[in-house]
Amino acid sequence: METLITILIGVLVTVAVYLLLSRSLIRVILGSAILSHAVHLLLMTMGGLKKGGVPLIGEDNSTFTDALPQALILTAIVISFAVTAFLLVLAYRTYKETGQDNLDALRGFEDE
Amino acid sequence: MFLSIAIFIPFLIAIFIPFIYKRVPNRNIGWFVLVVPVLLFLFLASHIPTVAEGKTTIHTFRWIESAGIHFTTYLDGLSLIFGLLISGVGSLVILYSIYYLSEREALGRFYVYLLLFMGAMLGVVFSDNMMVLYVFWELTSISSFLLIAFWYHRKKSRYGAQKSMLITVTGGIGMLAGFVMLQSLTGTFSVRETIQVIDQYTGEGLFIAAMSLVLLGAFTKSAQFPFHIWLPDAMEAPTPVSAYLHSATMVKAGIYLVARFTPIFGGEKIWFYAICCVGIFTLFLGSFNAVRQTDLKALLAYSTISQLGLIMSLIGLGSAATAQGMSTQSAIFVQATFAALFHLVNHSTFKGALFMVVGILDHELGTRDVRRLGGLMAFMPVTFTIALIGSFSMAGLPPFNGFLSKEMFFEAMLSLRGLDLFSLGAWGAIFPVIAWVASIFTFVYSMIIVFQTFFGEHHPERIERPAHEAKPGMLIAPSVLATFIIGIFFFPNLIGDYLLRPAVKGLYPTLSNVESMIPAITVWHGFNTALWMTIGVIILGVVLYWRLHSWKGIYTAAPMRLNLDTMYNGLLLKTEEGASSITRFYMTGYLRDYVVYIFTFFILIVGGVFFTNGSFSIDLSNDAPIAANEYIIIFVMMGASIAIIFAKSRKTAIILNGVLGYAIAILFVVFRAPDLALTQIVVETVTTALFLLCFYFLPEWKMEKLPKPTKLVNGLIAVSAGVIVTVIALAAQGNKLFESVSVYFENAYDLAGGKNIVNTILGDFRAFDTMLEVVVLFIAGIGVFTLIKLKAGKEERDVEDQ
Amino acid sequence: MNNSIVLPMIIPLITGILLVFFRSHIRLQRIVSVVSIVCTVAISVYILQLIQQEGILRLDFGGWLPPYGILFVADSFSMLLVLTTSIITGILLLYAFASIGVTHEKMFFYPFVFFLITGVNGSFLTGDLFNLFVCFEVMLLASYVLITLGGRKVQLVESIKYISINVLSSWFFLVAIAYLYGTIGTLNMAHLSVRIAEVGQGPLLTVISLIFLIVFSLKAGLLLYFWLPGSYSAPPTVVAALFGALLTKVGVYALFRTFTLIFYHEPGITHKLIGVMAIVTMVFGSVGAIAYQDVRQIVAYNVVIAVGFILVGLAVSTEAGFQGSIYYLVHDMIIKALLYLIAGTMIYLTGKTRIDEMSGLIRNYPLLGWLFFITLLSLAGIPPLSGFIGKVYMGQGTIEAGAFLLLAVAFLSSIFVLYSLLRIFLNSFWGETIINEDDDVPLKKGMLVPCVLLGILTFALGIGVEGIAVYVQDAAETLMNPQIYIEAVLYER
Amino acid sequence: MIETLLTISLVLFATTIAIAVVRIILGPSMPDRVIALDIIGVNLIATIGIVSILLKTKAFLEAILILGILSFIGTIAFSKSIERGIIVERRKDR
Amino acid sequence: MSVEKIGELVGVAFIFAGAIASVISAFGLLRLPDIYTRSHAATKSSTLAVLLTLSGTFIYFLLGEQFVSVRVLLGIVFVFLTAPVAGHLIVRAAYRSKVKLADISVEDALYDVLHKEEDEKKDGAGRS
Amino acid sequence: MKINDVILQTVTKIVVFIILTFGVELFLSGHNNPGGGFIGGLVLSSAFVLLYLVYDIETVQKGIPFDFKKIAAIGVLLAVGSGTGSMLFGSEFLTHTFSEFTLPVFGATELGTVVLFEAGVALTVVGVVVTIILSISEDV
Repeated sequence: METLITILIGVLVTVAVYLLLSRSLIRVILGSAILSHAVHLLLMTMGGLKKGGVPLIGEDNSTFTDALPQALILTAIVISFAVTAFLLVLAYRTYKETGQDNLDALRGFEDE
Repeated sequence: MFLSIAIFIPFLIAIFIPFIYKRVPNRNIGWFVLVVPVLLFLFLASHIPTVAEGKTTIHTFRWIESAGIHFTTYLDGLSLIFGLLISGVGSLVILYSIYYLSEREALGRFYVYLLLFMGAMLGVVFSDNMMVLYVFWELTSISSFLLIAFWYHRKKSRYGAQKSMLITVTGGIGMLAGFVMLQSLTGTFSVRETIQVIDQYTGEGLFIAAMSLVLLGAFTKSAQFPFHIWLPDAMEAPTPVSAYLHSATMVKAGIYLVARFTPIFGGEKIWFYAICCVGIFTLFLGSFNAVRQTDLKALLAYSTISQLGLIMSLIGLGSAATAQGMSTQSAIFVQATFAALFHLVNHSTFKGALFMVVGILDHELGTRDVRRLGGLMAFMPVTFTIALIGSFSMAGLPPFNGFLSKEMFFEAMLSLRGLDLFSLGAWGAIFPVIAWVASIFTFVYSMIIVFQTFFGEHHPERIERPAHEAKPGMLIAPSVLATFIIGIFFFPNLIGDYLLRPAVKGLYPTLSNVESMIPAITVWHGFNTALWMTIGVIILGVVLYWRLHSWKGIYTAAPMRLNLDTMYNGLLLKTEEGASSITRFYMTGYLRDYVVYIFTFFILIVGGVFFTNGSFSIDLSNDAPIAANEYIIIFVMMGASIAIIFAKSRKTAIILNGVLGYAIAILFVVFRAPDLALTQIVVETVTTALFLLCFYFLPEWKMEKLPKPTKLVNGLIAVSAGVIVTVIALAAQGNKLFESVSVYFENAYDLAGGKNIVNTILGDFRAFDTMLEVVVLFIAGIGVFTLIKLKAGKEERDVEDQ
Repeated sequence: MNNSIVLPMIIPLITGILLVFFRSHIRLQRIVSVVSIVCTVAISVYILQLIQQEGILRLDFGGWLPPYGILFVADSFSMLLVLTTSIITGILLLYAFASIGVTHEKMFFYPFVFFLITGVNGSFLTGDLFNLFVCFEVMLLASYVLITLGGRKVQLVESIKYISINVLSSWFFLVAIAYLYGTIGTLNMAHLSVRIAEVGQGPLLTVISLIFLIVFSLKAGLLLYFWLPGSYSAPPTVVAALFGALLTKVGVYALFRTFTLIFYHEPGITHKLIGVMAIVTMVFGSVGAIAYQDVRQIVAYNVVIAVGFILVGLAVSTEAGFQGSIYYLVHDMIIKALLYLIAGTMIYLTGKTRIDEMSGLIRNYPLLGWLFFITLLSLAGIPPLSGFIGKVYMGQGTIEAGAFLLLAVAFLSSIFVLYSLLRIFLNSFWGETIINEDDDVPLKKGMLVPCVLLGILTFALGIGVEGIAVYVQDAAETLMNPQIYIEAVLYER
Repeated sequence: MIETLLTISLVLFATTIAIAVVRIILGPSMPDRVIALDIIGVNLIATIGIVSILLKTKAFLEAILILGILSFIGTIAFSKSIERGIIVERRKDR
Repeated sequence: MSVEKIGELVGVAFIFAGAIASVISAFGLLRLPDIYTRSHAATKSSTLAVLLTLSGTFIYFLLGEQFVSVRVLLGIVFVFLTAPVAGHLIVRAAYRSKVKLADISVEDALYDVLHKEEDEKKDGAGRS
Repeated sequence: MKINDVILQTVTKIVVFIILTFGVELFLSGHNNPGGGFIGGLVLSSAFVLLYLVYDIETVQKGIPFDFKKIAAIGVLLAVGSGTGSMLFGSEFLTHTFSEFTLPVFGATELGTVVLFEAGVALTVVGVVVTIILSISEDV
């Protein structure tokens, strides 16, 4: 299971990086969203998969999966949500302001 | 104690000058300032007797104790002689400047700079701690920078200031490195302490490095070849400044440094060679170039360079005394040092006087171009007299002090012949030859100053103001110096005994019988080689001066164009251009390029190290089993993710991303993470909604039409990044070194009263993370609000506060 | 346990939240922010003093002992940085009062500044790796908002790059944390150190440490600095000054922490790499600094050079080197703030950004001009200003370690710093005055006072450096001996 | 026996989801995709029910309602955006 | 066979039925020619499938473990309430945005209504 | 184009209450069951979002006159404050206490300062999500 998930992570990273390298702002943002998916899975995998029951005390199982990565992922999910939301709105504003979503046209400072 | 305070007096007064200047906004402010150097001079002079007896005083203020940097002042013969020069010439220059500068100039600023310089210079010569010395050293560079650019609206002033600053500060920083190296060898920053222990370390590689760096500092400051190029440009400063900083004091700081460090480095061959060769070459180059100058000030600048080279080479010669130890053989070297110090004093007198003369000419006639001057003797008799005295002294003619030191210089150079030291061999004979040739040129330019300016025909139309004698006030200072020139010739042993001998002794603290090696200075010492050389100089010099127009052509010959100045300018220009093109090459402003850099770095460094250092090991034995439905989910995810790349519309892509998110939620279910699954589902939905909300108004995405190579590069980077992340993850799984700390959390109910372990971690064990996570969310929320509500378009788009 | 060490982070946080409520009461906002920053400074001083008496302090949140809970650890190194951060923020706030404008003030400008400080101070203090990530995110989110605040076109465009790259670096951070957790199974930095020391830093761990290196280098602008010049040039002056003074320093701090506390076993790979990166950073930073005519770009590249310079100390990892780095860090925070303020003020006054378009400013604004001169001297490390002592120690550190190339590049870079800023000074402050008397924009007192304060600070730090020497020595000692830190975190109580 | 049946159902649901994904990719119109998405959401609800039985836990039952809520809101949002081009209206009369 | 076992079996039977219904609806989704017909498959049979499954789950927990899962019950109610509305809305949206009917369609009763509105308001809701 | 939303609005009225109850339940039970402040908050905010979707901003604003930014701020303040409170009692920052209570409807329940913390989280999430969505929607 771990190996398969790890390979999945690899695929996700590949796709995400490919998207990050493109010119369109949307793709870049999508890429960053997929990157965060990948890393959440990675955190999960690193804690070990399916090594015990649901981390709820009181259910009838004696061993639990590693709860710490889950807590970390929760935090990470929220944070990446916040960042993605901000980035999205930024993209929207940028387009409204410049009429461009092509990053090649959005070079910003250059030789003035 | 008083000495330490004395150094700070100029700084203190400098602080008050702007306030005083507000009250007394005219030249009378100069009189206030004048008090400072005069008092300092008197104070220092009061130490002459004690120092002559061989006593030294030392006093320490603690400054940065932890770093061993103390404000230690050390008064011995060597520092005293410099201190007297600084305060003495300083007094005269300030006196002179009171009349020289017009009231329209920013006098307040001028005197602040000047006092700053004076204090810094005193600090340099009296500091025992190398770091403190460096502090003051850089302060002199800065005040020199400010003074050169006193008329900062002139382009040439700024150019000269920048040049001098760059060169001297570069040297200074090198010197700092040298000092630090010395410190790491000996463990102390104190010069005196270093002298005592340095013998143990002379073999180290650092020692040589430190030496060259210290020399770099000295050479840049003292305008030695090839760093002399800043000095002529520094002549853009007001003439009193040139007289003070760029001939009498600051440029001698390098000489002081070399003298001060002779006991430390003196025993080394490289030290000896470097100083002697550079000095003698600078002597020649300076004098040779001085002849071609038409601007009197530039002429004096080159002459200063050449004289500095002379002193430098003498000091270098003197350093051999340390190598020779205590033997009587070293007497000639000690005498060379004596000559060097003697010439140092003499040079300050005659060069100071000459600068002031040029200043007077400039001030009264509006020009200092030799080609426009002539026949001024009748109009300006006093000025002429002073110029005559100064120039003849510089040319080394009796009865002026220059003659004495020049003779001693020749003798010292001659003694190099056949000397069996540092395997010098026959090469030693070259030194006196060069010295002699250089002296001829010296003679020639000295004559130019006197004869082309004061003799010949007077052309009133070529000068801007009718010729007349300067005001008496302006003549006081140069007259005093002229008096010294003659006075020293007749009573040389007065300063010889009271100043120079103690100074030489201060220079060689390790040699015991220094004073006995130095004979008294005599005006007449018989017809020896040195005298014949002088006579030769005069004869040949007169001839050359006579035939000046016929051989001047060699200056315009081709190789002369390839000089260091053009190299300096070209270097700056080229560096700037090169920098610009390099930076623009990689700072493209494209996000893609930056991402490429990051991932390339990641792949090269992380991937490279990973595959080479043997951490690549995979252990799959610990894997959990996979069920059929899980295969489906995972393959759906892979398919969906790859499909995103090829998605034709952005909505499809967004939905596919949503599919990924939901699938991950299912995976979380599979991995027994209910909270995560819930959160993931909700967050994914909200994110997707936001995507749709925001992208509604963005244009539909087009299929990327990238050139093939770019695509290939992108693909390559993407795949390698993916592979590296995967393999490291696999390796990490096979390499579990410790049990996780999370076992502890399984007692959540007993510890924190929660049955949901994950939420207990979030709410209690690691509540701080959660708290901050909420803050992050909050910032994002408010941030989105501001981003949308605060638009630049609403206000006027001025450049206010870019 | 000592609850006071959370205060440097909590006070700004609560202030920030409270200020959200007073959105339209600008005067109140200003008063509250000044009061709160003064409190922060006072408490930081108190804690710094306390560390001298009681050693490293720690606070276990919720009473959960390390390595299970999250904790704050205050040693001299982090507290020095916290203190400097707070002081500089206070001064920059003064500048903001005069410059930022009512529209910004009503748009939560002050809260965001305080959130930024929350993140920065939190990053300096935390003893938990994942918490460091979270603190980074607080800081970054606030910086994202601040960089876009005002919504000018150039800000938006630059912020996209800034945010994307930081998202990427945060991602790397998480990846690295995941790997480290997978192998070592803990997140507490001291505990990580202990565990790694126990089994030795194997090849895999070295690889993981390199990912951390990438993360923090991106934040610090070490080698991976290309995002920096653009994005630090876009926002309003105060914000740029905050960024220039504080943000990169957090990355630098993190580099120091991780590579002295956790991954210090393989200096042949990691520290050498840092050294190489520092050299390249300084070289290209120097090249960049003289390549542009735009004041903001020149200033931004100076930030880059300084980062390279500071990391020389880590690369050599000697006590003198660490001391040099710490002195220089503190100095650089002050002087970069000043530099950015002056550059911003110049642009405000002239409306131009290129140095060849402005000239003769010193006639109308002499104090500003001389402040700039002092700044440039201080940056070049010329004594007796604050940059000097750091340079001396750095020299000692490199010489002790025999890293002469580092020494040469580090010292030469300060000449480039000097030259690049001298160009500004000669062209813009000196030279013929172009400005007519009519066009003369009055320089607000509120803008000048903070500059003067910072100028005084750089002087004071240069001359009175002995005053902080105790703390710096203590900090360097802790960096040299990770055991001190570990003892305080894991085995005390 | 129970387990096999449940697993088979799970696979069947997974197939449904997979088919829905195909529909999303194929389109052709936006509403098609939205419907497919709705189906995915609804099917996920069912999947979770089964999984909870399989894993013998009640931990995931919350997800059922959440998914229901979300898929409802999502569908409404989509249909509004398709219909009116705007999701949240500022005023009534538009 | 105990009550629990029977209860479990009943539950699973419900679930299985739901699963089959779901696959059928999925086929409908795949094979039917246009959005309007597909929506039948999607909303009707799919809702049925889910309701069946959830009821199965509920029964399973109720009888198998004597656990009254309020959440599942709520979920059932919720899905029951919302699924039809959602289907209604999306098809209406599809129609208004002028998604083409399949070629085999016989009648478009609302054609005039839609296109009258269109004339009144030129810029209409034509984007998708 | 007038669109008749009667069906939708009627259903929504019921559904919103289901969602709200569910949301509150989620964050209250978070310590022992899946859920917690964050999800609870999200679910709560989804109720609001649903309202905004079905009705329009003005109508909803009339019914629920909150400034959601301030709600978020109150939430954060609560979350931070629940930690700061413990400092006043002399224990470490963010120390939570809990004890069992018997409440009329829920039976034996633990109540602790954690609930306060979670409530803060939930409020923040509600405030932030609604703020974001409103800001964007209003801008369009």
